[in-house]
Amino acid sequence: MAKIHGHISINIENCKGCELCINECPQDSLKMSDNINKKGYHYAVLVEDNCTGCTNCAMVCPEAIITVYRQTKQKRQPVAVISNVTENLNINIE
Amino acid sequence: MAKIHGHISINIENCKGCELCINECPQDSLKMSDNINKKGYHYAVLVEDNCTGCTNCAMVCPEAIITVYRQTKQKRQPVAVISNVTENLNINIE
Amino acid sequence: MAKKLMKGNEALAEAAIRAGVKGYFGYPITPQSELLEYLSRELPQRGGAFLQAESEVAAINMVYGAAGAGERVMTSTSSPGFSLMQEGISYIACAELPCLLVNVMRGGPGLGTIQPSQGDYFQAVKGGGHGDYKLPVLAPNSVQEMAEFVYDGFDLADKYRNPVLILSDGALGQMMEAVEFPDYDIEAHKVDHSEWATRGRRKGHDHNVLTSLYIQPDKMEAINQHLQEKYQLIEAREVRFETIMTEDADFLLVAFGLSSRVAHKSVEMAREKGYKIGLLRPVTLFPFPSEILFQLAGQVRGMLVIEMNTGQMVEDVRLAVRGKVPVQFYGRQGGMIPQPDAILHEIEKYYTQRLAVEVD
Amino acid sequence: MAKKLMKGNEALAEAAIRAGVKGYFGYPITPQSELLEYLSRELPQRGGAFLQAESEVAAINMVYGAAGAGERVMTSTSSPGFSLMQEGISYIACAELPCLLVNVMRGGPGLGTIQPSQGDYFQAVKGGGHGDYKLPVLAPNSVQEMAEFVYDGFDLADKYRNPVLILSDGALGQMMEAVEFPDYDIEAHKVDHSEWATRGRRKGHDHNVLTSLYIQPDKMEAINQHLQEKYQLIEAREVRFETIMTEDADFLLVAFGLSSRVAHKSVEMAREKGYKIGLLRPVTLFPFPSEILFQLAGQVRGMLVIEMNTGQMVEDVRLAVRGKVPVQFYGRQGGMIPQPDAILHEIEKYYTQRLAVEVD
Amino acid sequence: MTEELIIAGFGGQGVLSMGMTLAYAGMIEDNQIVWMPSYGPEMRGGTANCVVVISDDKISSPIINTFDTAIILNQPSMDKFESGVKPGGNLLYEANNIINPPTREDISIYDIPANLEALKLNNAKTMNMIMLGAFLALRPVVTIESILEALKKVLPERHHHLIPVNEQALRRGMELTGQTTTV
Amino acid sequence: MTEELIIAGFGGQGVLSMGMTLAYAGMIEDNQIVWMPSYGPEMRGGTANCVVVISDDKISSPIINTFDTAIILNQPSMDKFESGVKPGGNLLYEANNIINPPTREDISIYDIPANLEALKLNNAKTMNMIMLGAFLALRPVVTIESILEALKKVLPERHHHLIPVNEQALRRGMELTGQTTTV
Amino acid sequence: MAQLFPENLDDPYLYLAGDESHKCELIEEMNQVWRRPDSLIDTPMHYCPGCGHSVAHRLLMEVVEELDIVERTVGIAPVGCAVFAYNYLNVDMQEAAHGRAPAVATGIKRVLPDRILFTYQGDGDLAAIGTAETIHAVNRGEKMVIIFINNGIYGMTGGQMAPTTLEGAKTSTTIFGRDTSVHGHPLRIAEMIAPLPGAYYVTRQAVNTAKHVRKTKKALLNAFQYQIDGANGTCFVEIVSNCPSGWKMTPLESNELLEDEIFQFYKLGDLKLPGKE
Amino acid sequence: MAQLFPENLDDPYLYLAGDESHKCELIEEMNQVWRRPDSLIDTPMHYCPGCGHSVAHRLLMEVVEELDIVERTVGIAPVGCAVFAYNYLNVDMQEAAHGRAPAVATGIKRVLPDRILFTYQGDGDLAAIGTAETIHAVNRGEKMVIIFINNGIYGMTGGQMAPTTLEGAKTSTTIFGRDTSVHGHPLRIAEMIAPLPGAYYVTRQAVNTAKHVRKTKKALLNAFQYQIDGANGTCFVEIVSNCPSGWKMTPLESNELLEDEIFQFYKLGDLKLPGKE
Ligand SMILES: Cc1ncc(C[n+]2csc(CCOP(=O)(O)OP(=O)(O)O)c2C)c(N)n1
Ligand SMILES: Cc1ncc(C[n+]2csc(CCOP(=O)(O)OP(=O)(O)O)c2C)c(N)n1
Ligand code: SF4
Ligand code: SF4
Ligand code: SF4
Ligand code: SF4
Ligand code: SF4
Ligand code: SF4
Ligand SMILES: [Mg+2]
Ligand SMILES: [Mg+2]
Repeated sequence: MAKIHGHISINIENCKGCELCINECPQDSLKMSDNINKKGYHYAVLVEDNCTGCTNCAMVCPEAIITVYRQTKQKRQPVAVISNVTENLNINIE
Repeated sequence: MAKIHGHISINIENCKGCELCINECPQDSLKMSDNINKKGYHYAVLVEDNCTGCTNCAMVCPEAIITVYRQTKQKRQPVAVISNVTENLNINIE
Repeated sequence: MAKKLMKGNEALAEAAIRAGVKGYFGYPITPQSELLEYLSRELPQRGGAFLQAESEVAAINMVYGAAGAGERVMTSTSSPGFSLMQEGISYIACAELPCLLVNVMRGGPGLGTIQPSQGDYFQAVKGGGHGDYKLPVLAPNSVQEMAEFVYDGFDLADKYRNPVLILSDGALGQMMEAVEFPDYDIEAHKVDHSEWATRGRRKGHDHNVLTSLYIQPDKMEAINQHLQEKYQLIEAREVRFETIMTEDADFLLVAFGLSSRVAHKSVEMAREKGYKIGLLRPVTLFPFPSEILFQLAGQVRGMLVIEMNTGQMVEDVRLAVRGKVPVQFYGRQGGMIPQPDAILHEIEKYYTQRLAVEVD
Repeated sequence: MAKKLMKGNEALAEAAIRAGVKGYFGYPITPQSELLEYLSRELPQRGGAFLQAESEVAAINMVYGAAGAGERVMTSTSSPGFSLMQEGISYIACAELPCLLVNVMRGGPGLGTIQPSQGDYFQAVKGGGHGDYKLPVLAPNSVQEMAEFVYDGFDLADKYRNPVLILSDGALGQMMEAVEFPDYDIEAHKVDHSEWATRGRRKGHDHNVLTSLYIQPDKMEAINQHLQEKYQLIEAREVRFETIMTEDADFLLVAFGLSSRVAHKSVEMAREKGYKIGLLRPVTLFPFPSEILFQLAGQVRGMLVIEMNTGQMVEDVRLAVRGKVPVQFYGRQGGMIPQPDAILHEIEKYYTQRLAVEVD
Repeated sequence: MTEELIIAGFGGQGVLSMGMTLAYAGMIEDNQIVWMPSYGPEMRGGTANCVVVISDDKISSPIINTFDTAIILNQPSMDKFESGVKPGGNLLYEANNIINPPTREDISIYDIPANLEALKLNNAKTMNMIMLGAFLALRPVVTIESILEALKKVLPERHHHLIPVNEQALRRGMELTGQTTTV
Repeated sequence: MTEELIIAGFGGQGVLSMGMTLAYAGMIEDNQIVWMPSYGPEMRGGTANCVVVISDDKISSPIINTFDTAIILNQPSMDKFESGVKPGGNLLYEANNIINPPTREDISIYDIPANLEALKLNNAKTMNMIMLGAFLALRPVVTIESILEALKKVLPERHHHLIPVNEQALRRGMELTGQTTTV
Repeated sequence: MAQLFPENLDDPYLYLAGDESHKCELIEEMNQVWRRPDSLIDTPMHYCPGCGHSVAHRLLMEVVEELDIVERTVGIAPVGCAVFAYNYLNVDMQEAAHGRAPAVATGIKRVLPDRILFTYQGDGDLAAIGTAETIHAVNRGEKMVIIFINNGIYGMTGGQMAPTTLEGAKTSTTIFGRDTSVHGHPLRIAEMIAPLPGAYYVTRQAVNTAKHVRKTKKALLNAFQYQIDGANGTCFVEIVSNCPSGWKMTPLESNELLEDEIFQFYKLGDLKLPGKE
Repeated sequence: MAQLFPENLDDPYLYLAGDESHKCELIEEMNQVWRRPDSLIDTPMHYCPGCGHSVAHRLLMEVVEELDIVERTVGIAPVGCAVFAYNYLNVDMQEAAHGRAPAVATGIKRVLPDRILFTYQGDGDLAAIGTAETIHAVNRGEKMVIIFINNGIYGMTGGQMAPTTLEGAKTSTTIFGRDTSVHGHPLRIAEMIAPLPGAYYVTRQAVNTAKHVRKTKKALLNAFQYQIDGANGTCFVEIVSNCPSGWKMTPLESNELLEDEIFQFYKLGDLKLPGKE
C-alpha cells in the first residue's frame, strides 16, 4: 500500500484505444486490454500499482475520460507534527 | 540655336493640366497655358528654349502625351573627322 | 417630423439608425456606397457599430455572427456583391437569424454597369443560394419607402427569425426626394432573443447553439419542413401590394419598384387616352401577391409585366394567373429604364391587336 | 469499350479527361471530392493541369481565366461551394466563356447535410448569380450519364460560348455503376477560339479583350439582348428529355436526375397495378422541355412532380402547362430520398381523389 | 405644374449643388421633387449631370430623357442633351464653355455669359447661381426666397456668409434672361 | 432476379470492398448493378455501410431502405438495419461482434463466426470474404469464379497473391451456411 | 493488491469503468487531481481515435472554467472536423461557414464588446478559404482568441492537401507527394501574421505530449486572460496537431511524425509576446 | 526663336499640338528620345488628372515592347479605377471580378504555361477582397507579375478607406480619420508576402517623380524578364501611387503627400531579390 500515491479511473466505454496514455505514462502503469468495449475498441487499463498520479495520461487522453487521483499531502498520515516553527509542518513518509 | 539640345511636343488636346511635368522639369521650361483645350483643361506648354531633352516631363506625364527630342551626337555637325584610329571618331562642339 | 431631402441610400441608412440598428457590416460598391458612408459617419455616434468589412463575403458572415448574438444588424450591397453573399444568406436563413439585407441593384450580369436594374429578382425570390429557403423581399419605389421599409423589414425579421431583403436599385438609391421619418419607438419594437441568441450562456441554462448543420437527413428534412411552414405563414400573413385604378380595369400592368413608378405614369397617360388600365404593384416580392393577381385575372383581359430585366417576375405573374389571361412582358435591361411612352405604346399595341393575341 | 465499375464522380472525371479537359480547378467538398481526387491523380499524367484552389471563389475565377484563354476547362463542387461561385458564374456567362461546371448537390440550406438533394434547382436554372443569364443545365440520372453528359456539356459550351452545368447529386456522385466510355475524338470536337480568346495578341490583329463591363446602359442592354437571343436559340435547339410509358398515360410523373429513377420504379409499380402512368424526365433543365409538357397536358389529367427539395421544378412544370391540368408536388428534403412506394401511394391518392381535385 | 430640368456640365462646375438647391427650394414650397444625379466613374474627368423634377402633383417617374429645360455648362453636355429638350422648351448655356452653339429652332435658346459675370462678382464659383437665376427668370417654379432658404440647407454652416454673393448672382442671372422675376 | 443487399459494420472491417467485389462480380456476369456507400463524417469512428443491388433488369432506384439480405458486422449496424430486412429475407451477422443478437422471426438469421474462422486462416482480414461466402451460399447471385475475377479488379496488383487465401475464405464461408454452392 | 485486480471479475480491468464496489481507496473526490471539466459535455466525441482536436476542446473548457468566463464566452467553430464542437463545448456556440469564423466572431464582438470570443479553426479553413478573413481580423486587432488547429490536412473531407501540408507529403490530392513547384509551399500563417500590429499574442503549441498539453493550456490561459484584460489586439494560438485518419497512420505514429518532422518546420514556441516586437 | 513662339498664331503655344508648319528643327523622328509606346492605345485615358495609374500603364507597355513579348503577354485588370485598362493596353486582356485577378491569371498560366502573365490590381482589390487570392498565388509561386497600385484608397468607388490607408487619414468611410483601434491598421502587403518562398522578387516603387518612374520601369523590366526566364516564383511590384480625387487634393499636393508621409510608412525599395533571403 505504501507505494500507491496515485490512481486513475478510465471510462472505458468511451475509450477509443488510441494508446496515447500508455505511451505517455512515465511509470508504464497502463496497457491495452485484450477485450473490446461496446464500440469495438480495445481500451486502456491500469495494470500496475505504481501510478504516481502525475496526470500525464489524462493530459493526452483525447477523450478526457481519465480521472486522476493522488494522495494529497494533507491527507497522508502525518508521522509527526512538529510545532514551534513558523508554519505547521507535516512529515510524510514517501 | 546653339543652346537648343532638346525639345518636346505636347498633344495638348489630351492634356489634363495636372502640372506634374512643370513641377518635374529641371529647366523650368514649361508652364500652364491660360487657355483651355476642348475638354476644358488648361494645358502645359513649353515656354523656354532651354529644354535639354532630359525626358523628365515625359516620364511623369500621366497622359503619355509628351514626345521628347534631343539632338543626337551622331546628328550634330561634325567639326572634324579624325582617321587612323581604331574607330571613327566625330568631335562635336557642345 | 419635418421633411428632408435625401438620397434613397441615405434615407435608408438614417431609418436604420432610427430603427435601432446596432451593427452594420458592409463593403463599398456603387450604387450603394452612400448607405455605407452615411452609417460610417452616423452610426458610431448614435449607438451602433459600423465596420467596413474586407469583402462582401466577410460582411455577410459578420452579419451572421452579430444577428446570432440577437442584435439588430444589417448589411447592404449591390448586385455582384449580393452574389458573393449567397452562401452566407443560405446559412442565415437556415439558422433562422433575423437581420436586414439591402441590394441596391445594378445592371448585370457580370460586372455589368452601375446603372439601375431589376435583374436580381430571381436571385432575391427564388433563393440565389443553395437549398430551399426564402427571404421576405420588400421592394420600395420611392425614397420615402426606402426609409419606411427598414422599420417594417426589421420587424418582420424579428417576428419570423428570418433575414429580410430590401430590393432596391441604383436610381432609388441615388435619387433625392423628400422623406419624412415616421415615429418609431425602438424599445416597443424590441424583441427578446436571449432564448436562442449566442450572447454567453444564461445562468441556469444550457448553452445556446446556432447551426445550419444537420448531418442526419431526417433531422435536416425536419428543418426544411419547419422552414416551409414558416414561409407558408409568411405567405398567408404578410403579402403587401398596391393597386392603382384596378377597379374598372380591363387590362393590367404589373410592375414593382422603380418600374412601378414608370408604369404608374403610363397608366395615367393611357387613362387620358381612354384605355381602362390598372396597375398592380407587388410591394412584397416574397410573399408574392398571387391571390389578388388571380382575382384580377378574372376581371382583366390581359396583363403586361414591366421590368428592368429580361423577364423574371413575369414568371410569378404567370404562375399566379394559371393560364387564365395572357401575360405579356416588356422590359429594358442593363441600366436602361422603361419609358412611360414606350409602355403606352405597348398598351396601345395590345388594344389594337387584342383579337390576334393568343392565350400565352 | 469494356465496362468499368465506377463512382459517378470518378466516371465524370474520367470522361472529362477523355473529352480533352486541359484544366481543372476545384476545392474539396463532400460529396464531390472523388472527382477532384481522381483528376489530381490522373489529369497531370494525361495532358492537363490540375490545381486545388484556395477556395471555390478562387476556383471559379481560375476557370474564368483558363476558359478565357480558350481551353477546355472545368470545376466541380457541391451546394455551399456552388453558392460561392455565383459571382464568378455571372461573369463567365456575361463574358461568354465556354466551360463545364459541376454541382454534386447535397441537402441545404446552410451547411445542411452531405446527403443527396436537388435543392439547388432554382439556383441552377433561374440564375443564382446577379443579372439575367442562363446556363444549359444537364441532369444525369446514372453513372453512365455522369460520364456521357461531360462530352455533351463541353460541346454545348463550345458551340454557344456559354458555361454549361451538370447538376448531379451526392448519390449519383458516390454510387458505383457500370460505365462505358463512348469513343470521342477530341480533335474532331476541337473548336478554334483564337478569334476571341486571350492567349497573347495574334500577329496582325488587335488585342483580344474579355470583359463583362459595359458602363453605358445602351451597350449593356445590347449585351443582354444578345445573350437572350443566344438563350432562345438554345431553347429552340437543345431541349432534351426522356419519356417513359407516356403514350397512353392519363397521369404523368415529372422528375429529373436521381428522383427520375425512383419515379421510374414507381411507374413500373403503378403500371403493374393497372394505372396508366407515364414519366417525363427533363434531361436539360434549361432549356426546359416545356413544349412536350404542354402537349402532354392535353393528354393526361394530372401531373405529379417528384423532387428532392420543397418544390422547385414544379414551378417550371406549372409554367409549361399554363393551367391546363393540375400539377401536384411530392418531395423529400435534406438528404431524404423519395421512395417508390411512397410515390405510388401519392399516385393512388390521386386516382381515388380524382374527382375532388381542383385545378391547381 | 411640372418642370423637368437637366443641368449638365463638368464635375467642378457646381452642377449637382445647383440642382439640389433648386430641389430643396421646391420642397420648401411644398412641391413634389426628384433630384437624380449621374453617378459612377463617368464622373471621372467626364461630365456630371442631374435631373430635377418639380411638380405640384405626384411624380410618377423619376427617370426622364426629355426635358422642359436644359442648363448646359460644357460642350460634351451640349452634344449629349441638346436633342432631349422638348419642342418649345428652353436651353440655357454658359457662353464661354461652348464652342458649337445649339442649332435647334423649335426651342428657346439662351446664351448666358455666366463665367464672365461671376468673375465680375469676384467669385467664379457663383457661375452656377447665375445660371440658376437665368433659369428662374424664365421658369419661376420657385421664388428666390425659397432658393435662399434652400442654400442654407445645401451649404455647410461655415459657408453661410457666401449666401449674399449667391443672391447677387441669382439676381444677376435673372437680369441676363431679360426678364423680371415674379418676386 | 434482383438482390438488394446491405453490408454494414466498422470502417476497418472491409465492408465497402466486400460490397464492391460483389458488385464487380455482378457486372462481370452482365447484370445491372449499383453499389452505394455511406459517406461523410459519419464514417469517423462510426459505422460504414454499402448497399449493393444486383439485377438482370434495369435498376430503377439506386436508393433502397429495405433489403433482401443484410450482412451485419457490428452492434450499432445491427441496431440500425435489422428492421430493414424484408420479411422472408436473410440476415447474416458476425457472431463475435454482436452482443444483442437479432430477434425477428419472419426472416432467416445466420450467425457466422467469421472472425474466428479468419484467425484460423491466419488472416484476420479475410473475415469479410467469409461473410461473403456465407451469403453466396444462401443467395448464389454470382459464381465464385466471378468473385475471384472481381477480386483482381478490386485488389491492387501488389495484393493479388492474397487471392488464394481469399478464395479459401469464401469457400469456408459457404460451408458455414451449410450449403453447397452451385459451382 | 486486491483492489487493483479483483479476482471475482471476468475481466480484471472492467471495474475501472466506475464500478463502485471495486474502488481503490484513493478514489475520493478530495483526491481528484484531474478530471474532465464540467463544461466539456459528457458525451463521446466523434473524433477519430487519438485526434488532437479532442484534447484542444478539453483544454478550452478547462480554461474558460478556470477564468470563470463560461457565461461570457461565445465560440465559433466553422466547418471542418471540429464543426460539431458545439456538441461538446458547453458555452454559447455558432457554427460558421467554411473559412468565415473570424468574420462571424467579429460581428459578435462588435455588437457585444464585453463578451469573450474565440474561433476554433482548422488549417484548411483558416489558411485556405479563410485567409482573407483571418488576416483582416488580425490586422484589425479584433479582440478575440483565434485557435488554429494545424494538422496539415483537410481532415473532414477525407485527407486532401491543405496549404499547411509539408513538402513531399502524400495526401488524397497529392498522391505523389506535395510538389512545391506545382502545389505551392507549406504556409506558415503564424509567421505571416505575427508582424501585424493587430496581432497581440501569437504562439505555436502542440498537444501530442503531456508537456505540450500543459504548455498549450498555459498559452490558452494567457490568450483568454489578455482578452479579458481588454488587450488591444488579437491572440492567435496555433496548435500543431495530428490527423491519424488523414495521414493514414496510427495515433502513435502520427505523434512521432509530429516530433520527427513536423515540428522542424512548424517550430513550437511564442512568435509574439505582448509588449515585445 | 521664331519657331518657338510663332507670332502669327493667336495662341503661341497651340502649334505644339502638332501643327507641322511650326516645327522646331529638332522635331524629327531620329531625334526622338521618348515617345508614347505604340502598344499604349492612342486614346485619352479616363483617369483623373495626375493619376499614377496612367504612368504605370505606360511603363507596362514600354516594358512589354522592349522585351518583345507583346504577343505572348496576357494581362488581368480587375475592377478598380484601372478596370478599363484594356482600353489602353494593346495586349490581350481579361477583366476580372473584384479581387480575383491572381486566380484568373493562375487559370491562364496553368493551361498556357509559356505565356507571360501579369495582374494589375488596386489596393482595395489586392489587399482587401483579394487577400486570399493574392497570398495563395504568391505562395504557390505562380509564375506571373503582380503589379500592385497602392494608392491607399478605393479610388473607383469614391474614396473609401482601403486596408492600406494610413492611420489618421480621412476617407469617405473614416471621415474623422482612420482610427486603428476601430478600423484596423494600414496593411503592408509586400512585407507580408516577401518572406513566402513562392515570392521571387518583391519590390516597392513609385511613379511620382521622373527618378521614381525610371526605377519603376527598371523593376518592371526585371520582373517580366524573370518570368521570361522561367523564374520559379511570383514577381510582385508594388507601386505606391496617388489618388488626387480620392484624397481630395491637387496632383501636386498628392505627390507631396507621398514624399512627406506615405513613403515614410511604405518604404520604397526592394524587399526581396532573387537568390537573396
Ligand atoms: C464552402 C465550402 N467549401 C468546402 C467545404 C467542405 N469542407 C468541409 S471541412 C473542409 C476542410 C477541413 O479541413 P480543416 O479546416 O483543415 O479542418 P480539419 O477537418 O482538418 O480539422 C472542407 C473543404 C464546405 N463545407 N464549404
Ligand atoms: C464584388 C464587388 N465588390 C465591390 C465592388 C465595387 N468596387 C469596384 S472597384 C472597388 C475598389 C477600388 O479600389 P482599388 O482596388 O484600390 O482600386 P483604385 O480604384 O483605388 O485604383 C470596389 C470596392 C465590385 N465591383 N465588386
Ligand atoms: S497518472 Fe501518471 S503514472 Fe498514473 S497512469 Fe497516468 S500517466 Fe501513468
Ligand atoms: S488516451 Fe484515452 S482514449 Fe486513448 S487509449 Fe488512453 S484512455 Fe483510451
Ligand atoms: S525634356 Fe526635360 S528639360 Fe525638356 S521640358 Fe521636359 S523636363 Fe524640361
Ligand atoms: S504632365 Fe501631361 S497631362 Fe499633366 S500637365 Fe503636363 S502635359 Fe498635361
Ligand atoms: S479526420 Fe483527422 S482531424 Fe478529423 S477527427 Fe479524424 S483524425 Fe481528427
Ligand atoms: S479616382 Fe483616384 S485612382 Fe481613380 S482615376 Fe481618379 S485619381 Fe486615379
Ligand atoms: Mg486540417
Ligand atoms: Mg486604390
